[in-house]
Amino acid sequence: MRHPAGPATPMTRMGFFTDTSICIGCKACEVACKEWNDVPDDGFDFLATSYDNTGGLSADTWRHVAFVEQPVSVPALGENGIRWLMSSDVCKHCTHAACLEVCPTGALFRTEFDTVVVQQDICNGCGYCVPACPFGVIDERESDGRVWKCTLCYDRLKSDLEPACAKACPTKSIQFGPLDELRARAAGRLGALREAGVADARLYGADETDGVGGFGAFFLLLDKPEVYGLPPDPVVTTRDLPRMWRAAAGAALALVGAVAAACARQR
Amino acid sequence: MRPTKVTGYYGRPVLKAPVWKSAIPLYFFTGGVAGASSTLAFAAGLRGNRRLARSAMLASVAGVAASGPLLVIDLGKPSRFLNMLRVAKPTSPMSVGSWVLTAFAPASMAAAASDVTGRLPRLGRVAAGAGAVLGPVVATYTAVLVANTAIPAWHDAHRELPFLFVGSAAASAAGIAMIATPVADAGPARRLAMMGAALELGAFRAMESRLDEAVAGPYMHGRAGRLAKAAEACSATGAVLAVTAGRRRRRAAVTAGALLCAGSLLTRFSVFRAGIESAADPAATIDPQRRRVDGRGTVGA
Amino acid sequence: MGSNMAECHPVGFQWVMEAKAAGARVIHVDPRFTRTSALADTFVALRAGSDIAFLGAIVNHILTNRREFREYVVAYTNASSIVGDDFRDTEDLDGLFSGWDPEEKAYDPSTWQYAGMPVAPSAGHREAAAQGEAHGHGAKLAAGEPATDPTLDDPRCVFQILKRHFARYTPELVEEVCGVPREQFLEVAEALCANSGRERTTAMCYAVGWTQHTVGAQYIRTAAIIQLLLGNMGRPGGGILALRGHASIQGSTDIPTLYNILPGYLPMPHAATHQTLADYIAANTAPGGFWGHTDAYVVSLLKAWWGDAATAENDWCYDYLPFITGDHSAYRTTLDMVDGKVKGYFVMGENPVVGSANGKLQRLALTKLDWMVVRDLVEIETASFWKDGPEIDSGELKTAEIATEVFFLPAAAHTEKDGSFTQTQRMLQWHTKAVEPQGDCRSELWFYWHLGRIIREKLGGSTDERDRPVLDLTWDYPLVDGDPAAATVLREINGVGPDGRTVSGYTALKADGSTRCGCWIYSGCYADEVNQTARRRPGHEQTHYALEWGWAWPANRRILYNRASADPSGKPWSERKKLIWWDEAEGKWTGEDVPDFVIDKPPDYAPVEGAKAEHALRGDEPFVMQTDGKGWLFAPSGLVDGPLPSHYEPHESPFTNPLYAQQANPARQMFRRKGNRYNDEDGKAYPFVMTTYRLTEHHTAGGMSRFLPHLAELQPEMFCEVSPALAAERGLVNGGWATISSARTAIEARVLVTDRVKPLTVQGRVLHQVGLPYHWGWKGLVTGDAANDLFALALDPNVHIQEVKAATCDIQPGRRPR
Amino acid sequence: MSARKLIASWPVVRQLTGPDRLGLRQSAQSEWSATLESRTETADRVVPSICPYCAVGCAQRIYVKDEKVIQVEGDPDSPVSRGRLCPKGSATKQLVTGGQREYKVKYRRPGGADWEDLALDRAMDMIADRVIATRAATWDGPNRRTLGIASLGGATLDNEENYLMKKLYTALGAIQVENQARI
Ligand SMILES: Nc1nc2c(c(=O)[nH]1)N[C@H]1C(S)=C(S)[C@@H](COP(=O)(O)OP(=O)(O)OC[C@H]3O[C@@H](n4cnc5c(=O)[nH]c(N)nc54)[C@H](O)[C@@H]3O)O[C@H]1N2
Ligand SMILES: Nc1nc2c(c(=O)[nH]1)N[C@H]1C(S)=C(S)[C@@H](COP(=O)(O)OP(=O)(O)OC[C@H]3O[C@@H](n4cnc5c(=O)[nH]c(N)nc54)[C@H](O)[C@@H]3O)O[C@H]1N2
Ligand code: SF4
Ligand code: SF4
Ligand code: SF4
Ligand code: SF4
Ligand code: SF4
Ligand SMILES: [Mo]
Repeated sequence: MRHPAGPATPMTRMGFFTDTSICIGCKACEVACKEWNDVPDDGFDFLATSYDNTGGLSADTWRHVAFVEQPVSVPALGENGIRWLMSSDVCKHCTHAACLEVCPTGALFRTEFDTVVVQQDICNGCGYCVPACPFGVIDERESDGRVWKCTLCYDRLKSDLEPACAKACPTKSIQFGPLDELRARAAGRLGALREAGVADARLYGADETDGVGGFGAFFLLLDKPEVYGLPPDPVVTTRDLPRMWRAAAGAALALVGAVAAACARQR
Repeated sequence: MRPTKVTGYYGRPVLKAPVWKSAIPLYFFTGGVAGASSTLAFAAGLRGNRRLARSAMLASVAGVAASGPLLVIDLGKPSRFLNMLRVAKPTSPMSVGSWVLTAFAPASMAAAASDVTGRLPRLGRVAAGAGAVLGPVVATYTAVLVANTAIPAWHDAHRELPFLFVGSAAASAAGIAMIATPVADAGPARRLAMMGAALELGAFRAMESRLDEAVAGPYMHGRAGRLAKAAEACSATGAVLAVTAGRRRRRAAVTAGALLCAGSLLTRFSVFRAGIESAADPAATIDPQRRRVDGRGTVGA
Repeated sequence: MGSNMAECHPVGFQWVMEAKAAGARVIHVDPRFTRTSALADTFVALRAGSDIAFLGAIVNHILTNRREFREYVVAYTNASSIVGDDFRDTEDLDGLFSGWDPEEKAYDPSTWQYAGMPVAPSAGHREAAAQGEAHGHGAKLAAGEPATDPTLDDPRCVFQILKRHFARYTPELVEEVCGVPREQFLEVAEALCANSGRERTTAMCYAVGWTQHTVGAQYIRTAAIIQLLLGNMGRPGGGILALRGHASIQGSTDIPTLYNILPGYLPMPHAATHQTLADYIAANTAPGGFWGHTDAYVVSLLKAWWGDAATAENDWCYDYLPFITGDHSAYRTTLDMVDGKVKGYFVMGENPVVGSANGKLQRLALTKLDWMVVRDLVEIETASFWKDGPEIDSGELKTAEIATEVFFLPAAAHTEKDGSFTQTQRMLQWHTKAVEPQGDCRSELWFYWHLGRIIREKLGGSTDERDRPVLDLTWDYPLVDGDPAAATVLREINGVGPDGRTVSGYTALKADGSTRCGCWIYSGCYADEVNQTARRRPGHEQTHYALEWGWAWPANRRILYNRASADPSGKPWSERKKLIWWDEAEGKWTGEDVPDFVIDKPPDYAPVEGAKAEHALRGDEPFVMQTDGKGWLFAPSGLVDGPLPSHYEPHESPFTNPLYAQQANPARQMFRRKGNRYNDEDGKAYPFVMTTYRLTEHHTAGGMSRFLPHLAELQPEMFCEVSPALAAERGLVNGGWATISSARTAIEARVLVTDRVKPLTVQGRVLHQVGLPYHWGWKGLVTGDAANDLFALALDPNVHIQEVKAATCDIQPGRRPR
Repeated sequence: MSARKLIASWPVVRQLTGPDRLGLRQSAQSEWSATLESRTETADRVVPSICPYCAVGCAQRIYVKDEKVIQVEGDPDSPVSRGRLCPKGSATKQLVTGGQREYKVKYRRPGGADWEDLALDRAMDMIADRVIATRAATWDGPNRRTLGIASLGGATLDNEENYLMKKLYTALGAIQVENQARI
């Protein structure tokens, strides 16, 4: 399964299932990613937001572990209980990826594994992909002007290796594999959790009919997505692009009309 | 102190703010001027208003000439623009814009050169025609560019933004034309100023009233809101002045033109700024989406 | 309990998660809600320093509800042994056991013996305590069978003593002492009982949350009692798992860089009792079990060290060994430094001015040295205290006035040297040199070998007796790229027989000088001239026990005392929980692990008169390192602070002990002196309990994490964890600053207000606990005050470990005064 | 590259001539990504190792190229760790190759204000002299020992190293030899 060169031909779609119910918040994924991809540090700021001092995904953080402390009720303690949600976020490798669609240079492209990757030899730092992403994933690295994000370890995949973050993850909260297999596994896991009474458990991004056509990296969450800083109903912006162009056409015609009207009289 | 209700994850933004600096709203302005001016120039030329056509043509060239460096400033190095022509992507307004600009810039320059030097008049006319056709695209595509992002204040305004941008472009092109053209020849510019400003103000109002309240905020309050108010004041005053005192006195016309340009510029900055503020506000992203999900009534996400 | 496994042993925690997925119930008992608690099924918040009350109440719950695994208890523990008439319990003496000497502040343990056992004549309590020092392997019993009562009804049998001792440890007491609601306690106690017995086992994990107390050893003893009563020892899925610290902390205990033992837990000779080799062997040989061969182990060690110079005539160079005379442990030595007694100091991969208790005292000690050698990967605080330490900052010390000569030598990393680490389950694993060290970086192997070489050269002509041990040392290792070949050192550790080939294991060792062995328990790690520790047969190609990956001491067994996984007749207690069993047809023990038993000793074996060592143990006595082959519910010897655990308050506590007049462990080690002030007040000045711990993102004193961008950024500042209630009470703001003070000093930290730290109700009032990670110091990419500056030296008397898990403090908003 | 090839490699042309009309997939692929491969593929050797941080003892594979460590990863063969590493284990490459490491001997003379350079050989010689002198000055004959020299540390070191340490110290009569097991 090696592709040393040549055009990327579509193959089995590979992706991530991040099962946050077994995440221990160790951040091995963050570190393994940085070590593999030579990502610089993201600053040394104490954020006082539980154990999260990274804050979110950025050009210098491609895996980010969120920590959410919540009061819950516990049998022996009543309302006095607490739970601590931990979840490792990453680029979703969207089926309809806004970043990719808006990229004017083709720096962003879809690989043979159906992942979304920035080609650093092409990116010109136009920055368009940054506000296009509905998850706030991709970002510019100030020091070099280009944008960076998870590549789903494109180089490793090409060499038939597992991504660095998934490989490190001590509890296999991060699972890598063919997307359809992962979806089936996730459905099973969700069922088991629901059966065990975890009513709020849900899959996020496993649904192909959602606003971005499903994620290549989807999640099992134990609460609403926004609790983890994720948008509850993301939509790829280009879904509305035809409408935008129509509006633009109308506006352009309005300009032509206005000019024509203005020039209707000579002086 | 205001009670703080933390939205989402420690109140952190869901989205990344655009990394663009002021070069970009400036470019929206110069591009708008260039685009609308070349259309104005062509129309004026057809109608035989040579003075007006000449100044609009030069305004267009100036707009183009200013746009290039602005884009380069944003990208960092000139060579980086070349990558824009690597692919042609209909899904990317920036790609579309880049190709259009690549055609428009030489057209506008050729038209002006021919006009000023009087050489190759046939080619000049073809170029002017091309500029006139591409001009509106240059003036509007930037609206689509910003709308085609995840930023609620931009994306959700995708219906109005092109009209806002076109109005703004028309008003600024007209303003410059008024400054550069004797009062006697500037009648079409004054009328265009009026219409442009009206479109600009109308589109803005429409946008404000249609947007979700969690989303419209930046346009009304804070820095972007203040910029918008100032823009409105400048554009309205400029337009009124243009069609009143501006018809008679050159000084009034110049003032009106300057006000219109300022209004247009402020509009661009206001929209730009609103985008940044919108991206920073998790509620703008989460609230409308949450209502959507709850409305669907599925467990879903 | 006492372990934050998800954060401190994250990759090990995968097995807990796997067990959980397979239906196991995970219970976490900790003062704070941690990442382990988050993944556990049940979390119990308890007051730091109160575990014996909690565990003791579980013992009581088992005994009063008859939930013990009776057959196991009767057969495999000392429950039936009768204790001597002189023994008095804490219940009789209000918190003291018999034998307490208030003058010496130490116990004479002679009354803790079994009835009718000849008690070794004691030369006084001092000596008894000294004996404790010199004991690597803890307990020792005289020869002879103790009286027993298999019905367990005799009022003086261990079982009955246990019952009486723990009778007052009730759920109500747990609530009062630990701040744990009694319902929650009962839920846990029941869960343990329900998950133990013939068909099920329960494992207990602990780490330094249990050891760093003035009663640390007794915490673990209490757990041992529970596990023995429930039949969870020596069985798969059972046991008490010490989750140890550094990569080779286990190795550095087995082959000790510790003052009181020699390799393989042989005691260091004590001047009082071990003047001659014969004394030494006599004093350290047990009549039963594998400590019956001490002579073979020690003679083989002496032969390994002094080779041909060691002869029968010169007692195998026993005279070359130095004597200890009491406590020479790390903290004692620090104080000796302060007192100017220590001149030279080697620091090899440790950072005491940050990592050891009472940081200021640590730094002060270093200023009193003549010279110091620090070897580390980075310039740690310990190396540069003289120019950038907090006392230099504050002007208390002046660089020019510090006379200590300092050598900093850069160390080679594990990728730059061959060698073996022993991990927490006693498994040795070899790491191979990947690249040459750069610049002046060298391994410790290089350093010590060359240091030894140079010293030997310099002493070459010496005729002084005291130089003989150095000059006669076997010191001829083949060099590879300038490093002595690590494999040859490991081979020496394994030992060689008369034929010059490596021995197969410790059973091959002899006391006649014909074998040489550097560490008897490691014998076998180089069997067949093969480096067994380098074996890497993939786990997925092997059984669960993966016997061909690395090598575990002793004899490559993975579960100690696994004979207990079978019943007395040699059959597994249950099919589900089988591990090893007696194969009648083959006439030997067999199963999935290497049997921890004489392989062909049948279950019905009974020792003949005069049998020694392992032959003195019956076929149904699984605890083969013990003199009597039993698991000890009651420890007649081996501990200096009592044969049974009792709840004592931490040395510093805002509460009085509700159980006994005796407030804290009477035998705890204290140093009342300048620079080590204790908070003896009633808790008014320092009303809160502070506890220290680790974070996943950092490593110990920070030398291996604070300097690395990818780790440092994840936890970039020293912080303290407080409950919202305490924050409100003291005006602490999340993200702001707080000053935490103790009787020693004050430090500052950023504030993390969190519901994960809950106020507890203890003795009817609200107690706030302050959590402090201890990873920061003043150097590296991220800096901060060291938590250890807040702590005093107050030690467990058995192992001399400092109490940094529970002490008293105050907390105020704002930064500390500069 | 010939002009034709150059034109054929222009993504716009690839877009127009290939299946990827929108320029989202292979037509946009660059030289860099077409030739990409995992850097572990080109390592000169892979060396078996063990994580140096904690006592779980996770197995590592060290990838070496041009005598430099280029990657450290978990070893999936390990029955202990199954290839996984925690954040510390995952930071091992930085630990062994990072800019924080010291490579030179540093010497501070008594009362000195700052570090000075010192050759390694010279340092070893000086240390040996200090040991010999201190030992002689503080020798306790009856107990065959010196209380003047102490040592701390061992839990981060190899068994072989601890062994040599203990052996040498004991022969020298230095008994205050301690490590992290005590704290
Ligand atoms: N990430 C990481 N891993 C490490 C290390 C590291 O520095 N960082 N260090 C390694 C070393 S050297 C060691 S020794 C181990 C230590 O491993 P652990 O012992 O697990 O580490 P700690 O965090 O010191 O303490 C464990 C827990 O004990 C709790 N505790 C404190 N007092 C009490 C008490 O009285 N009773 C109970 N039941 N719990 C209490 C603390 O709140 C803490 O959660 O970790 C090793 N692993
Ligand atoms: N308050 C409080 N204090 C504590 C604890 C607590 O829980 N609370 N825990 C205690 C415990 S359990 C421990 S283990 C200690 C740990 O405390 P220390 O051992 O003092 O701390 P480390 O940072 O682990 O120091 C080890 C040093 O060894 C270096 N090193 C690594 N490999 C090598 C090598 O091969 N050669 C050499 N020469 N150096 C090397 C590292 O760079 C690092 O600086 O802290 C103790 N102190
Ligand atoms: S998550 Fe954002 S960056 Fe990632 S593929 Fe989707 S749109 Fe692109
Ligand atoms: S910044 Fe780079 S990747 Fe992003 S849209 Fe621009 S060229 Fe594409
Ligand atoms: S897949 Fe690779 S690039 Fe993406 S987060 Fe994981 S390690 Fe980083
Ligand atoms: S490595 Fe795995 S367990 Fe650790 S934080 Fe990342 S996802 Fe969670
Ligand atoms: S990877 Fe983590 S858990 Fe494994 S040995 Fe290293 S520090 Fe310990
Ligand atoms: Mo430790």
